Amino acid sequence: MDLRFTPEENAFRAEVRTFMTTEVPLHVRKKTEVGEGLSKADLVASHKALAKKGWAAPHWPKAYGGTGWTPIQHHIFTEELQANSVPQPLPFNVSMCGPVIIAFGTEEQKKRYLPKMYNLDEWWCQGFSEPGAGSDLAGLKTTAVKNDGQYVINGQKTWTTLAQHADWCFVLARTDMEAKKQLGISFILVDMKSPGITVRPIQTIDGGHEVNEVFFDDVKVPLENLVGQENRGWDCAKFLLGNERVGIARIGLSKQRIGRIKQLAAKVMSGDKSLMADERFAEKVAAVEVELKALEMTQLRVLAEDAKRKSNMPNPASSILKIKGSEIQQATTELLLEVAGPLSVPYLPDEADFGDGDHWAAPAAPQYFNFRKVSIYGGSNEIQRNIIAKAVLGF
Amino acid sequence: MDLRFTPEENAFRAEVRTFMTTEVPLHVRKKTEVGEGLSKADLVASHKALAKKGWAAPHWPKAYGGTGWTPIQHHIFTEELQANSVPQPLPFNVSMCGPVIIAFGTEEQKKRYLPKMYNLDEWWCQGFSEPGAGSDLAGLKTTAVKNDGQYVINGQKTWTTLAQHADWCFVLARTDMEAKKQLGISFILVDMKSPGITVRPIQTIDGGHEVNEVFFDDVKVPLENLVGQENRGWDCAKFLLGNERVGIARIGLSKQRIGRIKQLAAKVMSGDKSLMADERFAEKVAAVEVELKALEMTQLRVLAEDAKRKSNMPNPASSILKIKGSEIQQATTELLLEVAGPLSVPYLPDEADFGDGDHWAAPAAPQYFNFRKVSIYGGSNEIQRNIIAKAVLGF
Amino acid sequence: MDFDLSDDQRQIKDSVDRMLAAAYADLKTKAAAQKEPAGFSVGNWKQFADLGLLGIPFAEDHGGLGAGPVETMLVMDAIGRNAAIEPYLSTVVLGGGLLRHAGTAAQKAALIPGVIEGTHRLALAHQERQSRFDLADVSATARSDGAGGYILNGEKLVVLGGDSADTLIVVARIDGQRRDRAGIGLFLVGGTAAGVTRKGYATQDGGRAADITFANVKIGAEDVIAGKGSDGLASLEHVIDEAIAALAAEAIGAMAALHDLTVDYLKTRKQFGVAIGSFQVLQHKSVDMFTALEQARSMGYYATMMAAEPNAAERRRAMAAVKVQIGKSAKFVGETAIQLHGGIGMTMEYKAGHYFKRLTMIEMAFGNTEHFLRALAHAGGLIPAAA
Amino acid sequence: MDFDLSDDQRQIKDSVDRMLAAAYADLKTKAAAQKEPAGFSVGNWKQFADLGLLGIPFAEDHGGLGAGPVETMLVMDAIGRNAAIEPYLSTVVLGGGLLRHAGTAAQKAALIPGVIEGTHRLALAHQERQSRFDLADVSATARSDGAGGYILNGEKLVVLGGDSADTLIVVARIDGQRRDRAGIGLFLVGGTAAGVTRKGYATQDGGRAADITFANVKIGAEDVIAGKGSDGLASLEHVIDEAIAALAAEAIGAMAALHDLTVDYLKTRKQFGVAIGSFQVLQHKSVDMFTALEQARSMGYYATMMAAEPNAAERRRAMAAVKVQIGKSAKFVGETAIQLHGGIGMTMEYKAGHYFKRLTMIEMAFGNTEHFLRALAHAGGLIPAAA
Repeated sequence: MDLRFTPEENAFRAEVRTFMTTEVPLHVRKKTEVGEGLSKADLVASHKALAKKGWAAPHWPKAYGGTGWTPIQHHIFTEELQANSVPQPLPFNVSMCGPVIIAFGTEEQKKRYLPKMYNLDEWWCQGFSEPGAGSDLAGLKTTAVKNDGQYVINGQKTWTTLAQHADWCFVLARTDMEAKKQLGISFILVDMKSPGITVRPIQTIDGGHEVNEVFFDDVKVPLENLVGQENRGWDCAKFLLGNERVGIARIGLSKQRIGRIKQLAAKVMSGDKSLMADERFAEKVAAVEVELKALEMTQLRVLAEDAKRKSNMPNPASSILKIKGSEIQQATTELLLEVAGPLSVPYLPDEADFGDGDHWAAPAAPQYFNFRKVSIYGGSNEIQRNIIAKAVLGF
Repeated sequence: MDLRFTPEENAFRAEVRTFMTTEVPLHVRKKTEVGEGLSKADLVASHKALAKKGWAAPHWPKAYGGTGWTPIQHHIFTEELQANSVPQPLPFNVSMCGPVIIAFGTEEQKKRYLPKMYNLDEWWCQGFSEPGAGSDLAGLKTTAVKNDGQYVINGQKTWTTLAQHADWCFVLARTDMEAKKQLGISFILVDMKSPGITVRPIQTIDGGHEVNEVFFDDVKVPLENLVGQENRGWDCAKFLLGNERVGIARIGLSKQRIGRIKQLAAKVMSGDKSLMADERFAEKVAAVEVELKALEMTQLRVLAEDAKRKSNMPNPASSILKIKGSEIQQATTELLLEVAGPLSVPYLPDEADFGDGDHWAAPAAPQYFNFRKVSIYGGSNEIQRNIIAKAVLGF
Repeated sequence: MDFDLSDDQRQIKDSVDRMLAAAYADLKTKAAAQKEPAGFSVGNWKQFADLGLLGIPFAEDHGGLGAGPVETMLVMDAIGRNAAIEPYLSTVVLGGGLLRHAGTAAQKAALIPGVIEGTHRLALAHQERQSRFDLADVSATARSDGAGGYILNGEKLVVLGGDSADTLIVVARIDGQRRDRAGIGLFLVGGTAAGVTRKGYATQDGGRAADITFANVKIGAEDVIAGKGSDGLASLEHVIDEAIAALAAEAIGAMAALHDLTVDYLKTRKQFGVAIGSFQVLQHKSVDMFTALEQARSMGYYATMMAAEPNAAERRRAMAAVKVQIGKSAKFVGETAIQLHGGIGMTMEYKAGHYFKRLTMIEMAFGNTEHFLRALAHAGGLIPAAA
Repeated sequence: MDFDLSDDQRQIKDSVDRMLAAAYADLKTKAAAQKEPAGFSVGNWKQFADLGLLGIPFAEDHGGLGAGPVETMLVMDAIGRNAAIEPYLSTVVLGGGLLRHAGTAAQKAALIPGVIEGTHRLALAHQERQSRFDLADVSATARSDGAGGYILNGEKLVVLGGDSADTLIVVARIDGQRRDRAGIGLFLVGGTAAGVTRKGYATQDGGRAADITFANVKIGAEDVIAGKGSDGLASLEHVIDEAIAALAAEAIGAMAALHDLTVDYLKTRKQFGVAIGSFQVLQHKSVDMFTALEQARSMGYYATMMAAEPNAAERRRAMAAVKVQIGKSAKFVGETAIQLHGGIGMTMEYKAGHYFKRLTMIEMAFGNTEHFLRALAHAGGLIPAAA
């Protein structure tokens, strides 16, 4: 047992950090740090910087552009990415659709889609959730009927993140109307420029526009856009959801936000001293730091175990990463809101400079509102507890 | 709407307080205040003082010695009783068995039992719980078989509080072995001196001896000791459990303990100041005080509503009193344990003077351990939440 | 002790409930109202006036109802229940409260009738960039002009309803150092007076506020509410205490509505083939919401009872306790409701998010839970130490 | 980074696990051991010695294994898992630790072999009536006798294992004021030396401790561990940090066993005709226990890693964080386990209560959660402020 990073691992961390702080556009990192929304151009610029370095999809097989890193290297990479406020490479491309195409796609599909996915020359979005099917995807109703040598898709998807930027959408649709539950569903790639697609923004409580409804009205898709076997799309979906847990704890992000909370709380006065000099506030921050340190160690333990696991299925212990990770992320947004205090009341989406100037407090409330989602999406924390109860405790 | 006590109510409070502080033996109140265990003689002395005043069973009908008070007077009485560290009149006598006999008993039973019950000339204990039937009483297995003009009782009861002092026990036993669940159970009065009864103490984690197992081995009981109808004992039990909520929130007790915490924390040093002068500790105490004030108002609301309710069934909102009341009681024991700190480590049951001298810290850990029970007994807090979910929210 | 409403009170409750339920039946109507110049529906405001609601706390001499905290509670509860955005708090409770407590007879006669008719709106400008939750932290200055008037300079932030109020009540320092309790004055300033610059904006909860600067604003003697030698802070504190009681009622209304919405959602929303309300964990969470709501409701009654308490120290201690309970319950009920709703709770197209955001802002208003918990602890709590 | 045990480590783990599982298979055996004169089973202690466990942290020169925090963690985990009461912490970790860090070569040679053989037990006497959790709060005095020795006076409370220890290591003040960091000495004192009065008693968690007074106790120069001018407090702090890592492992063992017991109970105990573990609310509570346990386990690894950290400030900061997590998890797991067990958890006839009581005492040992949270906050936390 040796619980320290090796010199090689520390050197790797230094290399990653140097890259992040010198090659990723500074304005994108700054916006991310202070909580300003990112434009499509921002996300593309940051993704492309990583792609140029060969780090846009580190966990892909080397043949398709992956890095072949050890689990610890992946951990270090993710941590430094988040700690330096670098946006994650677009997850719909590299963590979701890419791995599915690598695992289930044809050679033609791999050639056609993967390079543009890797370089973010094409932007993907995820067509899974429906109004009647959230945590329970088996209830989905969108249909893809084979007709005249193509699929004709009808239905409605929702919570489709950044669909407004997307060139392509990977869709789960029912291809066998008789089959029950998870059976009879297929995984289909849909060009967002196809006639019959309508994207409607959903205004969320943080005031932002991150998610959308996507309507499919007789949308025609070539049969070769099917990934894997027809009616076996559930295999792809399960595989994809298992991959979602990469970086799910967002430890680096929480570290970064705690650093920022301390910085701002040292400037905000509460009575005759700074808020950070207030014992009670400082102890609340410290309590979150303790949880975060424990979670960091938990993450390393899960990584070490995963490296030894033969199974392809997600380690159920990673549900802890999701539960505690989301709780800690939410706790940091609550602390930031507390720092902002009465200055968080104004809603100034258009005129905020979001720097460390006058309007530093403006993103505090929107971030607090926005981060309520992290205990809901990707399988709510209640679902994660069900998973642990069943898979770990054997109830 | 007028939320202040009337002058009459305030005068009543003063009368009660004067009585409590002058007529109830001081040494019993002192022991109760500091958390020392009470002997049988202590409890009898305190109960008899109340009985002499006519206050041993205020909620009984006036014909049997009750007071005819308003709900608010009952509230004030209970609050002053607890605030002045007066032990509750023995609940097995006056809150449990007495009301059942008044509601279901024969005239002979009322004459035979009620006066001695009221005056604590006979001590009662409750034979309900069994090893296999805790929150779910319908599963009980103790049998009472009619044979030769008597009931012959066999079985085992557990968690029988203070059975070591008891002269009588009211027992739930199965009289119809074929009937299902709650049916076929009878409510029977058993003389503890009957041959075949064995009382075995259960040592609890607080080091005390409060509860027992009681074994019934061919115990013979006259048929006239049946209360109500044979096989309909469940009606008595339900009625009795509904009565348990009198004073269940124990608001006066928690007030008293908070006062004591503040007194002790002002003497204990933490670094260069008293613990009470420590902002963080003071805020923790204040947070409990807020919850308690809210609960006191909730209790008054429930009382006001109850006075208007026609139904005999307990008001489901009183489950809130149980849940929050127990949480607050437990919080006060946690605060007291924190005050005692390292001085709570010694286990000194025999030599504690339990006054405000050297060993004031000795009861802190035992009380903390002991009070874990308050969220378990009388229907655990999980059961209380089920009740609210069903009866209030309609799930 | 009696929790029942009188007939008059029940009538007020019924009328405000009915009016606001109709006005806020559709979120699209609310969105349209937010786009009106004042940031809320002037039509609704007229209805408040027509029902007499704007006159609740004012003396009958001025055309008011001469009613008290109970009646204010009923209106604020309805406002909370509907996530309404009319500036009742800023105009009637805060502005009107200071006029009631500290205004001269002439000031009352001049302003209150307009307030009651709905033609004149008030706003309280007390908060500054550095003041956080300390009411005595005042750096804006009022310099005597030697003729009973003052010259006002300084900046006030997040003045609720301040962007369109006709008259501002401004807290400014006459004497002493920043954070001194003494030397704080209260002044009436026209919203468009010379030297007043207002930057209005929407607030996170859908209301309106303004940052306002005062540059050598001249205040005549007739516009001084509390001048040199008077205890402006005491009046301010009293009004803030009344506002806390009002906010408690609003929060309770919002929590009650949000809890109802959540229970309904759990009973109707299906996942895995069953209503999600059949899951015990979700049932118990909604029970915990219910408990938090009822504890808050109890403290709301306590607030109503103590809002009129003449002993300022007792009143302040009680209101600190109220705000702590309200803040805790609001945070728990709001966050849990969103969690139980899942995605739909995150959208502005559904009412849950509106309640959640308002509850978040109420938790922070006039001091967050931490602030008032500390204040209560400093004041020795509610229960004395044993002797 | 590697979480695997070496073969040697695995062997230690297997042997201590096996030995204690057998010794503690029956609570009656434990009760009998508590009635032995020392308050624990001398037979068990011999087995600790025979397996080499008492020599783990000591140098091979003295007959020890020369092993480190990982091996100590394995032993303490097994002690926790079995709610064992042998004085490993007081003799090997605390007493032995001070000898290792600060003892002279002669002191080590004289005492360590006896410790390893199980024939000599140590105890650390540092806590005083007023000191609470402040290690520098020392009022017992050591007055120089002018010949390299000292005269010891004062009182020490709750000395773990102090009622039957052969040698006490006493913390006393040579110079300065109560609570000064400088001027604190460390001394070896025979348990039955002239002037030593011990009042032994059981502790809440089934162990033994003593209150000890020292009246003009003569200490020869050879029994001074840290005398005038040396930094006794630094050695004491280092040993307490090692003890925190050891306690973390014990707590994790106890929590793991308690969690297993609870899950088993939920699966077998029937109410309303079904196993109570079929209720989702109870399942989720046991999941939350599991999460608390795993977070504590992670911090246990961190503690093991940082126990040997040479930078004292970094080590202390880390150990404060460790104690906070352990304390929180211990409280939550202990209380929840009792709640889920219901009545049976309240009795001494069932193991759950033993774990709960021990976890309660661990939360308080060397400082409670509040104490270490404050210490961590004072030290600036774990993450630096952004630049």
